[in-house]
Parts: sequence; C-alpha cells; structure tokens
Amino acid sequence: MKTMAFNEALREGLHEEMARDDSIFVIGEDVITHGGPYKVTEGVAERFPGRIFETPIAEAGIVGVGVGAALAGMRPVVELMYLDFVTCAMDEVVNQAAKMRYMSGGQGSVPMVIRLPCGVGRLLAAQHSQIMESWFMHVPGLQVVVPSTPADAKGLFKSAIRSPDPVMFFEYKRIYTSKGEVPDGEHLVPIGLADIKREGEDATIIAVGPMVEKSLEAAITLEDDGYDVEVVDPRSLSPLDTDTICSSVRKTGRAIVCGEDSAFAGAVSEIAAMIGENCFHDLKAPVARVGSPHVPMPFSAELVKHVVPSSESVVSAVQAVMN
Amino acid sequence: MKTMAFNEALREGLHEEMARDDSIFVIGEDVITHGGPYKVTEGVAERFPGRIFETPIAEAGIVGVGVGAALAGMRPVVELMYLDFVTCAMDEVVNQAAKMRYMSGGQGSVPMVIRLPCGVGRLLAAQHSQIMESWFMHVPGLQVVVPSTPADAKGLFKSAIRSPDPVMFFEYKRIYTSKGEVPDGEHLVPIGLADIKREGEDATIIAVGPMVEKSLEAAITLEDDGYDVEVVDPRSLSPLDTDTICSSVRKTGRAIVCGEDSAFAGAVSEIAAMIGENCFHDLKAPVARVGSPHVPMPFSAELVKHVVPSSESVVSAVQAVMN
Amino acid sequence: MDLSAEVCLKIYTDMWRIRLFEEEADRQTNLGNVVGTLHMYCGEEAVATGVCANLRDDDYVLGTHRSHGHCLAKGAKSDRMMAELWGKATGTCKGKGGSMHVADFSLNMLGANGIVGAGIGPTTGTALASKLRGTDQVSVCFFGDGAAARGTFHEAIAMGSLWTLPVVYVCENNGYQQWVPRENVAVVDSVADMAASYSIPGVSVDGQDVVEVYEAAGEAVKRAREGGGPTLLEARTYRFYGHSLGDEQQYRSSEEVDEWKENRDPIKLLAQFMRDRDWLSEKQDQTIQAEANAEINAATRFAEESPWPSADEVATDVVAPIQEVA
Amino acid sequence: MDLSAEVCLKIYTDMWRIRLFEEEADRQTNLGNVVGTLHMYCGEEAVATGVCANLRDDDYVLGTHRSHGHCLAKGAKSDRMMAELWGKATGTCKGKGGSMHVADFSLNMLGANGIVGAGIGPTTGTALASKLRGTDQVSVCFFGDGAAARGTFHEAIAMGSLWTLPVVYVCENNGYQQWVPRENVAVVDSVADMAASYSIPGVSVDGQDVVEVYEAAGEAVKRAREGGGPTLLEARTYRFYGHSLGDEQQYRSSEEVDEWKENRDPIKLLAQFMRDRDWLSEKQDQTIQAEANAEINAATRFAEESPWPSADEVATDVVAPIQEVA
Ligand SMILES: Cc1ncc(C[n+]2csc(CCOP(=O)(O)OP(=O)(O)O)c2C)c(N)n1
Ligand SMILES: Cc1ncc(C[n+]2csc(CCOP(=O)(O)OP(=O)(O)O)c2C)c(N)n1
Ligand SMILES: [Mg+2]
Ligand SMILES: [Mg+2]
Repeated sequence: MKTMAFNEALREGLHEEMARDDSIFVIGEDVITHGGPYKVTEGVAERFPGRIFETPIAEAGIVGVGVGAALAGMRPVVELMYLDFVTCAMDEVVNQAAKMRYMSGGQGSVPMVIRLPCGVGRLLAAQHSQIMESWFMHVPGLQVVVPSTPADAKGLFKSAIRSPDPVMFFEYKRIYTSKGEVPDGEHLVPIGLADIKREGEDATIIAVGPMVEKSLEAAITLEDDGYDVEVVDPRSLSPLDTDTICSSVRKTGRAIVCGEDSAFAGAVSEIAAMIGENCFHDLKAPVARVGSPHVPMPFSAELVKHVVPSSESVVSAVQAVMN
Repeated sequence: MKTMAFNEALREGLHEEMARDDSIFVIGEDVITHGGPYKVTEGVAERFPGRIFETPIAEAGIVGVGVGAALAGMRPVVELMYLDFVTCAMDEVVNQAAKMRYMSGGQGSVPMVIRLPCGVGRLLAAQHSQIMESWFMHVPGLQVVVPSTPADAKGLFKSAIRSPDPVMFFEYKRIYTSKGEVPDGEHLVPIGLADIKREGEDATIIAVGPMVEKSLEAAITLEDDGYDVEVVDPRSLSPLDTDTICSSVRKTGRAIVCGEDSAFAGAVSEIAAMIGENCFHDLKAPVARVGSPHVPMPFSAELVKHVVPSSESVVSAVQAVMN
Repeated sequence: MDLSAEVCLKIYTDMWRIRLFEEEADRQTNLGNVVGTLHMYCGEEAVATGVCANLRDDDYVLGTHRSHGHCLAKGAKSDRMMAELWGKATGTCKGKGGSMHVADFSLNMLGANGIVGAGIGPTTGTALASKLRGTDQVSVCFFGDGAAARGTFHEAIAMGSLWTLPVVYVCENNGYQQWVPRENVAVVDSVADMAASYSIPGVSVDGQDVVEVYEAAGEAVKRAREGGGPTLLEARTYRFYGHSLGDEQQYRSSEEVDEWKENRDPIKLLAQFMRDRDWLSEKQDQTIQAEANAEINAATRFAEESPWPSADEVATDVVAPIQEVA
Repeated sequence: MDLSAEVCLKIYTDMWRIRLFEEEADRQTNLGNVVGTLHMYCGEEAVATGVCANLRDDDYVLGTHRSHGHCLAKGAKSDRMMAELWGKATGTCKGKGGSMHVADFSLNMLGANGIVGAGIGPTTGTALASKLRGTDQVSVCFFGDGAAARGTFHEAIAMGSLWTLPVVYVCENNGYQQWVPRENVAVVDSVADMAASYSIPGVSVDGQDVVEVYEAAGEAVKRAREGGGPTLLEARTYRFYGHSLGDEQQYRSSEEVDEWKENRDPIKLLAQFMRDRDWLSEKQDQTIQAEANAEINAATRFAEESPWPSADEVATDVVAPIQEVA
C-alpha cells in the first residue's frame, strides 16, 4: 500500500484508466496549465496528448459537448472548477445526460463523469462553497458518488469512469490534500456499496464525505462516555446502499446522519427519512441529522466556524440521541 | 365568494397587484400572445402597457434581468414556460437571486417571483413534466410556495409578489383549470403558514399541491374503513410550517407525506425526516412517503399512470400505516 | 454539389413521406390516438431533406422539438415513429419519448429534443468524438431561429470553431419563435450573420428551395468532412401549421399562411423544378405519392396493432441494468 | 468628452487609491489578516476609473470577481472595503461577502460577483428598471474577456439591444482567461467585434490609456443616457499580478509582465499625459500619493480595530427579518 493524497489518488486513477481505454478524454477550464486547479489532471497533457481540452468559460457548452461525445461512445471526464458552476449547466446534466437513456428507450447512454470540487475550502463565500448532493440524488438517471478517503477516491473514480451512465463525482476541496493508504494494483470500488468505516454497537453514524473523518474523531471522544459507535460511509448517495445502512441501524437502534451540506432538504434528509421508514421498530431514539444551518456560506472565518459542522457537533448529536 | 379556475385566480391576483404597485412588471416567453401559455398574463398588455415583456428564448437572461431589476427596486414577475427550463437559469436563481441579500450583508434584496408551471399535464415526457420543489427548498434565501386551490393560488401569489425576497412559485399545470371558491375583496395568504384542509383524528396526511385534492378523496374512501384522517397542506415548503404539521402528527400519531414529485430526496423526504425528529415519541407507525418512483417521466399514457401517485396510492399508504 | 435527378427523386419522395406522416399524425391526434403534442414540420421539408441528402448513414444528426422531418430524412422508419407517437412498445423509444424525443440511434439520429437549443452542445460533442477517433463522420445540428438566442448557441459554436470540428449548424429560421414573430424578439434579421462572432462561415439560403439547401449543405458537409471546420447554415423557411397543436395563430394572418402554402410550398417547388427538367412524369409523381401514402397507412396500422408497453418498462432504461464496473 | 485637468486629477487619485489598496490587501494576506483569495486589479486601473468618471452617483455599476477597482472608482470607502476583506463586522457586506462580493449599494455599486459573466443579465435588468421608471440612470457592467464566452453575454446583450436599454457593457480584455492566454480559448481576437451580433456599436480602446477609455466611455454613457441604447466597449488591458493569489504564472513570461509594468502602466501613462500638459506638478503628485497612502493605512487600521461579526450574524440577511406580507 502506498500513502498518497486524495488528489493524487484521483490522478493515479485517471492515468490508469486513460492508459487502459482510448475513449476517455478530459475536458474543462484550466485543466492543463498548472496541472489543473487541483492537480488532478496533471501530466495528462504530456502523457495523453490530444486527449485533454482546455475550454472557454462555458459550462453549459462544456457539459453539452460531454453529453454528445458520450452519446457517440466516448467517455468524457468533465471538470467543473467549482460545484457552484454546475448551476450554469443544469439543463445539460438534468435534462440531457440523466434522461437520454430513458427518453430514447435505452438506445443511447451517457458514460460521463462530472467532477465537482465542492464545499468550503479557502474562504470564498457563498458562490464557491456549495455542495448540493441532494439535487442530483433527486434526478433519476444520475449516480451520485462521494468518496471520503484517498483509497475510495481512486477506486470510485475508476468505477465512475467505467460506468455506462453519468456520474456526479463530488470532491470535497478541503480533503484534496488529506492522505491515506491506497491499495496497490488495480483498485476498484463499486458504486452503490456503503463501507463500514468503524464498527460499534451503540449507535450508527451515517457520515458523508469529510464528515466521515470527523465522525471517526467523534467516535474516539465518545469512547470516554462509554459509547461504542459505528460509522457507516455510504460512499454513493445514489444508488444508496440502504441495506448496509439499515442493518447497522437495526443492530444499534440509533442513527445520526451527518453531512457538511445544509441539512434542510439535503442528502441527510433522504437518509433519515429512509431509516425512519425501514427501521421504525428498531429505533430507540429519533434519527438525528447533523449538517449546516440553512444559510448561504458566509465569508468571514468567524462566521464560517458556526456553519460547517464539526466533530464536536457529531459528539453532541450522538450524546443527545443516547439520552 | 366567486368560483373561478386556478389560472383565473392567479390572473386576478396579478391584475390587482399590478394596479396597486407600479413597480411590478411581467417578463417571460410568449406572455402576451394568446394571453400567455396558461392565460395567467391575459389582459396585462392591454391594461398595463409597457409593463409586460415578451422575450427571446433565453431563460438565463430572463432571470438575470429579473434579478437586476429587482435589485434596482422593481418587482418582476417572471414566467418560465415550464419548470423544466429553470435548469437553464440555475445560476441566476441560486447564486444570484437567492444569495444577494446575504452576500451583500443585507444591502440588497431581490423581490422577484418566478412562476414555475410544473408536473405532468398533457403527455410531454421527461423534459416537460418535472417538479423539483426540493432543489429550491435546499437553497437558503429562496421561498418555495405551492398552492393547491384557486383561493390559495390567489392569496399566496399576492403575498409572493409583495415579498421582499425571491419566491419560487409552483403551479401544477394539471390544476390550472380546476375550480374553487375564492374570497371576495383583498385576499392574502401568508407564506409560511400551513392549512388544515380537513380535520381528523386517526392519521395525518401531509399533502403537497395536487396531492391535496387526491388526499381529500382518499379521506372519503378511508371513512369506509372507519378511519378519520386529517389533511394538512403545507402551502409553502420553505419556510415550512413545522408547528402545524407536528401538532397534527402529535395528535394523530401517524403521518403520511404525499407529493407528486419523485420521493427520493424530494420534498416529502424533508418533511418525513423532520417529523421523525420532532414527533418520535408520538408516532405509532413509521412516517410513510407517497410520491413518484425514481424514474424520468415517460411519454406513453400506459406508463405515466404507473408513475404519478393517485388517490388510491394514498389510500393504500394510509391503510398500511394504520395496520 | 450538383443535384442529380436521382437525388431529386429521393428527396421528393422523402418530402412526401414527411408531409403525409405528419398529416396522418395530426389526424390520429384528432382521433385521440396520438396524445401529447405535435410540432408540425410541414412547410419546412426542404431543409431536412436537402441537408440529409448530403449525409452518410454514420453521420450524426441531432434535432429539435420539431423533428419528425429530421428523423425521416435521416432514414428512420415511419412505422416505428408512428408507434412512438402513439406511445406503443414498438416505438423508436419504446413509447418512452414521444414526438419530442423520436430518435433512431442505429442511424446516428440521436434524437429530437424538448429543450430549445439543447442539441447544439451535444452535436459539437459528437463532432469532437469523430475527431478524437479519427473518423471522417460529420455531425449536423438542426435548431430554430428562436434557439439562436440561447446561450448554448454562443457557447457551443465557439467550441466547434475553436477545435475546427466537423459539424454543420443548421438554423431553420421559420420567422417565428413559438407565437412571436422573429422581429419582435430578435435584433438581427439573419442568424447566419452571427457566424462572424465565431470566425466561421455563415450562409443563408431559401429554405423552400431544396436545390439551394442541398447545394449549400453540400458545401458545408464537404468542408466539415475535409477538416475545414464548422459552418452556420441558415435556411429561411415557414411552418404551415401552428407552433404546436391547438395554436390559434392569432399572431399571423391566414392570408400569410395561404400565400406560403400556395406559392412557397417546397414540395410544389421541387416538383416544378423536376418537371421543368423532365425528371418527374405525372405517373411517377402519382406513384411516389401513392407509395408514401401506403407507407404511412401501414405505419398507422403498425402503431394501432402494436402492444402497449408493459408496466415494468416504467423502471427500465433509467440506468444500465447491470453496473458493469469491472 | 474632453478630459479636463480636474477630471484627470480625480482619476489619477483614484488610480493610486486602487493600486495602493490592493498592494496593501496583498500585504495583509501575507500577514494572514486577509483570507480567502484576491483577484488583483493592478494594471487595469484605467478602465474602472476612465469609465466611472463618466457616471453619476445614481448610475448602476456591476462588477466581477476582480472588482476592488470598480468599487473604489464608483466611490466606495476603502476602510469599509478593507474591513470586508478581513471579514470584519464593519465591512461593506458585514464580512459576509469578502473580496468577491464587495459592494456599496448606497452608491448603486451592486457588487462584485464570483460567477464569471453573471453580472451581464442583472445589469441589463437595472437598465430595464431605469427605463420602466423613466429615470435617465445609466447602467454599466464590467466583465472579462473570458466572460464573453458565456451564454449570459449572448442572452443578456441581445435583450439590452432589443429594448434599447441605457446600458454600457464594458469588457476588460486582459488577454487571459485565468491561466490561459485568450488565443488558446477564443476564436475572435476583439470582443468588440461581437457587437454586430446584437446590432449595437462595438468599440475597442487601449485600456492602459485612460484618456481613450474616458472618451469612449463618455460617448457610450451619453448614448445610453439619451435613449440610444447599449454599447459594447472593449478595453485592451493587462493584469500585473497573477490571476488570483498563489498563481505561479507558468503561462506567461516575467519579461512580458515587466514590459507591461514598465511601459504600459496606466498610472505612469496618465502621469506623463498630465505632466506634458502641466496639469501635475511633482509636488501635487507626491501629495496625491501620500494622501492615498494615508487613506489606505487608515483603512487597515480601521479593519484591524473593527470587531468580528457576532455568531448570530450567521443567520441574518438570509431573508428579510419580517415577511411584510400586507
Ligand atoms: C429552453 C426552452 N425554452 C422554452 C421552450 C418552449 N418552447 C418550445 S418550442 C419554442 C419556440 C422555438 O422557436 P424556434 O427555435 O424558432 O423553433 P420553431 O418552433 O420555430 O421550429 C419554445 C419557446 C423550450 N422547449 N425550451
Ligand atoms: C461560471 C464560472 N466559471 C468559472 C469560474 C472560475 N473563474 C474565475 S475567474 C476566471 C477567469 C475569468 O477570466 P476573465 O473573464 O477574462 O476575467 P479576468 O480574470 O481575466 O479579469 C475563471 C475561469 C467562475 N468563477 N465562474
Ligand atoms: Mg422558429
Ligand atoms: Mg481576462
């Protein structure tokens, strides 16, 4: 196993897949210069010349071109510089990419990955910090993938590139440089399979993206209270591995669903509602949600710290549920 | 009280408000010719010349113009011909209209109504039948309003026009011609207040948009089973009147949340999660969700009937919860 | 690109197939068999046929909400298209798409589209795919004059030009954007004039005259196929019916419509052109129309006799059945 | 629109205020006091100042991600702007916006914008508001050359033209779209050339020469104010710093940058212009710079001494506190 950063794991996955399959190409803004904004596309221009396109600022055009290329059998890996800019290409994502297979009665398909750097990173305020996983969960035809570790990043990215259908690939900007071990050799993580990041008996934390790490920290703190919590990482939000989540909740009888995004009508709401529906008779306490308050991301560091949920918020939520 | 159709109620509300306040104007595609696609803007061009703009096909431009006009103190009423086309203007809605007040530290505001004809009407398939209320619920700064009767349509529309902040105004196409009584004189319904459309003791149906009518039908059917159900119409999804909903659920101990949109990560999921959180100890059964399956809207009438939830689906869901 | 008698006959036949297909679809709507809506292409047949006569089977075509003509001209079968309009299981899209989504991927006709201007980016993408694969396939995008106002037009055509892609952007300028005359909502008369913003040739032709369309499209397709990059081709045309079913057409006079039907019908004009050259006898003409008519009648029978999609079709084709990950 | 000595002095002063404000903000970033990122306007000062010198207080201005200059030129106070960059409660936006959202609504400077090209539609909207109210206010939108690729450019300018709105679309063409030279991603050299697609005048000027900018903007503002409709005004300019903080600028040579700083610095050029006319003595020059310097130092002190926003500010300004329904 090698230790590498999250963005390095993505880069390695991209290079491996591009070497394997000629139909893969990269398209996005500034993806060549400086190795791309997040260095994920570094080296692609040199190693795979002609298979990476630096575009005008035209998100609708970029995703639209991706849709067409995918319909014609290519596998575009589209980078949007910030998740927030997907708002400029929602028709292409929602009405074209997602629905093409269905509307054509299965004749066409759109094997395209859209990379979505998201969440708060450097302090860039309301238009550069959004997440919005739930938007895409709500759209049939899209897969929504959210890795939390370098190993999952690589394994899920490779699966996403091979998927015959469009994948919205969420990359939390703040964890690009976080490190972890990545299995050597071909490493694939199937889309639709949750991962139990820590086993425990007393409560189940379902944690999305960077909340996994914070939940694992919380779990250690909670040991002091004598609580042994399980941490489940769904890894993909659509399809959602309801089996793994529900088995865990049935075992522990308690569920705390944690995401960085605003909780109201967010990913955590779907998961909480689903648990309420399926595990009602096993629940010893209400299903709790941990997420941001329903506000745009402010700029000032002094305000941001009250918005983004912390490891402590997870601890408090678990404690509340245990009492 | 006069009896009028849903679209007539909207038209009457629009005319009243435009007569009252010079800063209101209408902008959208084909809003003059034929009285607009839904006849809601009929007569405006004649009665308020110069205050209605028929635009090129340019949703991003239309909403963008609306944002600027609103920032400059006007009150645009924007019509998007189909909800589905809001995908062409999501930056304008989400990053501009919704966040302007916050990003400017309260200096600016966007008093704009965006009218969103939605849902299945004539059979027009996947790109002309969407709803997506939950997308906008998830965006802080937006209000999400969903009238189910002509009276609510008029009263909420007038409140929406007067609101100092942007309102996403959902109009289910299929109920434009449905009729109902509308109070005479000035009729305003505040945004953020749910309405109990029917009182009952045994279970609470929370029903959105056209599901209200279907739930009221279901309630009559359910009388035969000896069930006396309450029907709560949230009327606005953001802000959500959690008090009214929770009081009802605490009283009945059972909740069935119904919407026409696909349930997965939909409006019904937020409401179900919220009830699970707040009413856990009063619940005698899991909170049920009724909505569309997670598929794009098909074209064939033979398929559509399996997608859109019916009064019978509500009946079954209530029966399941009662057992 | 001189138009031969043979090509003329093929085009003439296709024009009749389109005209009769739509008139039949309209009739079936009145009978309640075709539901939803129809955007009739009648009057604009010279554009689809004139352009597609220059295309190979493996060239890509993407359409609009008004695409019956584009599909038929690209070679789609009328019976499966008619079944699609009925919502039958045998439709081109298994009844899941309907009129606004008719498509035949086996012919690289990648579909009508319900969102105005939404095909321009994807067509640029199919062209990019051909370039990446090193084939000489050409991609053609049809769109209306109204669509030229959309940001997708601006964003995608610039990319087509930037990467010198093999694509022809065909604007069907029928003078109306739904219920509004173009002059009320547009600030340039000719869409072709906008080509300068993208450093590509812009050509405007009489869209009722299939000879003009055929020749201009031929040039553009040749240019694209030979690596010369995109062309913006505008065809000035007219629709004989309302924008979609039920349109009362308050926005134009019946005199205007009659004038176009009488003197600017592309089928009549082509017939005259052929007769002038002795390329079309009275007899041939009757045979062509009779055969087209028979084909369309058969299409209706096919649609009528076809089964409805089964309930489980609701949930198929959302994503691939098995996620072939490895 | 001849440029008077008085206006020159005002512009010259504002250029220094912008230059020193940004250099100070950069310094405060290195000290860790200003966080997030900065898109430095240094080098482009002639555009904001030359345009805004033609505007009234009640005229509307909308900016970009690179808008410190637009704000200061419109009259915003440097102390409150600096406080905004620190994230302090006294900032123009109470610390909620930061560099990419600085705004001063009291001056109708409706804000920087983090989304490229997002201001073009709203500026068309403020212009529509003025027209509807019958005022003679002019609206000005600044945007970069990269933004001209966006669909919003195409959609909104067409509407500005269609309704003959009082708006000036000012493209700051600095030759780079983030880290990419314009020629790698654009198919027309001059953004002004695209004006033809919207039937409005397109004018291109040397954006380092404030005299040229001032005069061309003066024409455009006059035209807008008198009901003549929009102008697309392109100013060819250059940014002296990287795209945003931390940019290693691999995509351009330091020679190129030095050349511009040396010979094309708008402040130096204006100083020379004024000296040539005896409009600027050595002494005056020193005073102007010293005063600007003092202003900016005071701004930093103001920012430093200002309180942080309180935690409850997180949840205010999302929507109006009381829904004034009736
Ligand atoms: C993005 C979008 N906006 C609006 C519509 C509604 N609509 C459908 S067709 C049409 C008019 C299209 O005009 P044009 O592009 O000229 O094509 P034509 O109908 O004349 O063939 C409109 C406004 C749509 N389908 N998509
Ligand atoms: C819609 C959108 N896409 C991408 C970005 C990221 N981005 C910020 S500035 C920039 C370059 C802008 O170039 P230009 O418009 O020329 O302005 P300049 O920075 O040169 O002043 C990019 C790509 C963004 N903020 N918004
Ligand atoms: Mg048209
Ligand atoms: Mg630039």
